[in-house]
Order: sequence, then structure tokens, then C-alpha cells
Amino acid sequence: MKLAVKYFGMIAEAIGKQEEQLEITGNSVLEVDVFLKNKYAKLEFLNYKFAVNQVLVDGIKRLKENDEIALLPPFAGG
Amino acid sequence: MKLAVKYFGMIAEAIGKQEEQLEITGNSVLEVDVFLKNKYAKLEFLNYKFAVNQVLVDGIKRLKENDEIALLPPFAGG
Amino acid sequence: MSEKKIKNVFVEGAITPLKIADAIAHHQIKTNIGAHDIFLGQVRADEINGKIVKAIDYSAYEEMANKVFDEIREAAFEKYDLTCAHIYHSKGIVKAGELCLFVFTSSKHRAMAFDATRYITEEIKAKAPIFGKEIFEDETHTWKVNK
Amino acid sequence: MSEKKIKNVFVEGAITPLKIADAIAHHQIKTNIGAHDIFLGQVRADEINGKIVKAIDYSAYEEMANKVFDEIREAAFEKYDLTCAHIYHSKGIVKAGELCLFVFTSSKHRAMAFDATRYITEEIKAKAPIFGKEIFEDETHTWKVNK
Repeated sequence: MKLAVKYFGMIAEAIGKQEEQLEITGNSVLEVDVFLKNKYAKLEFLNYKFAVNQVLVDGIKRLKENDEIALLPPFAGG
Repeated sequence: MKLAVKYFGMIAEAIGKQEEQLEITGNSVLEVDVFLKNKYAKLEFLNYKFAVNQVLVDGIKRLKENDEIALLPPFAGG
Repeated sequence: MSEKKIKNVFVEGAITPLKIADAIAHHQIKTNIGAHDIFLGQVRADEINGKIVKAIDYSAYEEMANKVFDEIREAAFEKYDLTCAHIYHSKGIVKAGELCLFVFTSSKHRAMAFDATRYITEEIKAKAPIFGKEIFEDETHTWKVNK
Repeated sequence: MSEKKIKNVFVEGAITPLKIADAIAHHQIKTNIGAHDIFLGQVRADEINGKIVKAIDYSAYEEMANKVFDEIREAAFEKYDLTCAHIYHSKGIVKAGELCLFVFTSSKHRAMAFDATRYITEEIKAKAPIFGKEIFEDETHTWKVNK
């Protein structure tokens, strides 16, 4: 399944990019997380949440083709 | 006893003056109040508190020569 | 008794947005501040018995009011961990839509500023000997009373 | 789904005192307002492991953040009886002493404005996907995390 993946803040810094298109096997957020941790070992040591199509989700959230998934480190607004 | 008496807001308006020097018999705020209500009948129908030398007081407060006593209608600051 | 200089809180007429900008700008050199909370009181064009308020003419027992403001500010510093606290109140005519009260507190973290500005505002409403003549469009008036 | 226009909350760089004055001035035609409460977030020159923060470089998931701000504003209007509610947040570099957040609510009476500004500020801190790179005087950095 093709997904648009976005990285922010310290995650973008650790991975060295802000976004990419990825072909991923599996269809839940949890499976995407495992996929990304295999691809980027540094993620193992970082703290983040997932948003799908700009809404915070948990690991059981199902994905569909062309969804936008974002890795969000701790917030610092204000 | 000579006192400086100050009137504010709707009290000043009702009495028609903002301050005056008065020679008053008695030495408590309560006695001053009775004195003033005799002098200005309109006070009977108005709501106010007393301050002596710029501090709110109750009726049993004792006065001394040349004290400043003020009649304060309800506050409207802010 | 100590000869403490009591600040004058009163401003002639309305408090302008520019005065507020100026007060904020003066705090930008204080780099230990993380949060400001500002309360502004604005004169409402209230309808009272079919008449519209066009302005409030504020008067005060100024010497006493300045002492009360000083005590309120001191109490706020004791209760809350503040960097700064400022209070300004109008005297004289303030038209509907214009500002009559400006309370401004600053702190390292937001909770203290929120608590302090609210505390100071409530204390002012309850304790400051300030009187407001609400002037209607037909030039008659009534006297405002804080709830 | 309705095609509601989502406001852009982000301002490039620091929020200026003049922008705040301007926002206040724009509310003086609303003569049903009696109270404004304004929260301002200011960047602190914190010391972290012996280094001094000289600026924060803010980035955000902007499309999501603007939606979150919109939801927070809508929720505030539902919870509190407000006349207006405005939110501005910086993106990019904001130096120590400069302002990065401006929350502004207005109501007929003070309690609603106090409650609403505090509610909105707490919600922003908890829910808005905004990230802050704290830049030290020696150009190294760390990442800010809201408590």
C-alpha cells in the first residue's frame, strides 16, 4: 500500500527528511510503525504519536491507499 | 470634634457637595452616621460604607480630632 | 511608618491600545518571563430601562484607591510567583467600546499569571473605591454598581 | 463534508506588541463586550545544562494544527459565552523575550473571558502539533517538550 509519510521536529531531524512516499506491507498503524523502525533504527529511541490524515490515531487504526501518515514528536506549542 | 468629611459618587450627587469640615458631637462612626442622616435626609435612602483615614471601618470605630471620614457608595471599578 | 511611594494607578480618560502595546514591549527585555496574562475592562453600551449607555464617568477616592491597589498588588506577589504586576484604571469619561481597566501580570509559567490576573481583577472590583456614572445618550445618568 | 474555511493561525516570526494593539483596537466597535482576557507566551532564555536558550525555531504540521486550533476555538464557543476568540502562533525563529503565542477572548462579563483564554491556552499546549527547536547561544540545540 502506498502512503505519504511525514516527519516533524526531532523525528525529521533524526531521519534526515521531512516527507516521503513509501510502499508498505500491512494495513494498520502498528504495522507501519514496525516497518519504519526496521527502516530507521533511530526511531526505536524516539517518542512520537501517529496522525492519519491529520487526526491523531492509535495503533489499531486501519489505513487505506494514499493516506497521509505523520510521526509527531512531543508538542511544544505556546 | 472636628472632622473632614468626604462624599463620593451618588452620595456627593445627593448631598450636593464633595467635602466639608464638620463639628460633630460623639466619637464613633455610628454617631457620625446619625449626625449626617439628621443633616442630610436623603442619606436615609442611600447605601454606603465608611472609610476613616482611607481605610474601611465599621460603626464602632472610634474617631479622633481631624480624622478624614468618607462616605463610599457601592463600588463600580473595572 | 515607612515612606513607601504609592504608585498612581489612574489614567485620565480611556486606556489606549497603544499604551498596552507599550507595556508589553517593555517586558521583552525580561527573558525570564514565559507567560503574560492581561485583563481589559471595556465599557459596554448596556441598555437600561430602554436607554443606551454611551459613556461612564469614573470618579474615585483616589488616595484610598491607590493604597488599595498597592495592597492588592502586594498580596498578589505574596500569593503567586510573579515577575511583574501592573494595574491601570481610568478616571473621567470613558466612552462605550473604550477600555477602563488594564491588569497585566507576568510570570515564568502560565498558571501563576492566569491566577494572579484574575485575583487582582476580582479584588479591584470588590475593594477599590471607584464610582461610575453611566451616562445615557439623552444625557441622563444612573450609577453603576459592581456585582 | 462542509467546505468550512479553516483560518491560518500561524504568523512568520515573533508576534509584535503592535499586532496585539491592533487586535484590541478592532474590538472597540463591539460595544457589547465588557471584558477581554489575553494570554501571551514569551520565549524564555532558559539555562539548560549550562547553556542559554537564545531563540526557539518553531515548526508545525500546519494543516493539522490549523484544524486543531479551529476545533479548540469551536469548543471554547460552545463551553463559554464569548463574543470573540482569536489565536495566533509563531512559526520560524522567535528570539528570547519575543512573543510566540497570542490568545485573545472577549465576552460580556469577565468570568467567561478568563475561563476561555485559559482553556484555549491549555488545549493548545496539549493538542497542537507544533515543535520547538531551542537554539543555544553556541548554535547547538535541543527540542522543547511541553509539560
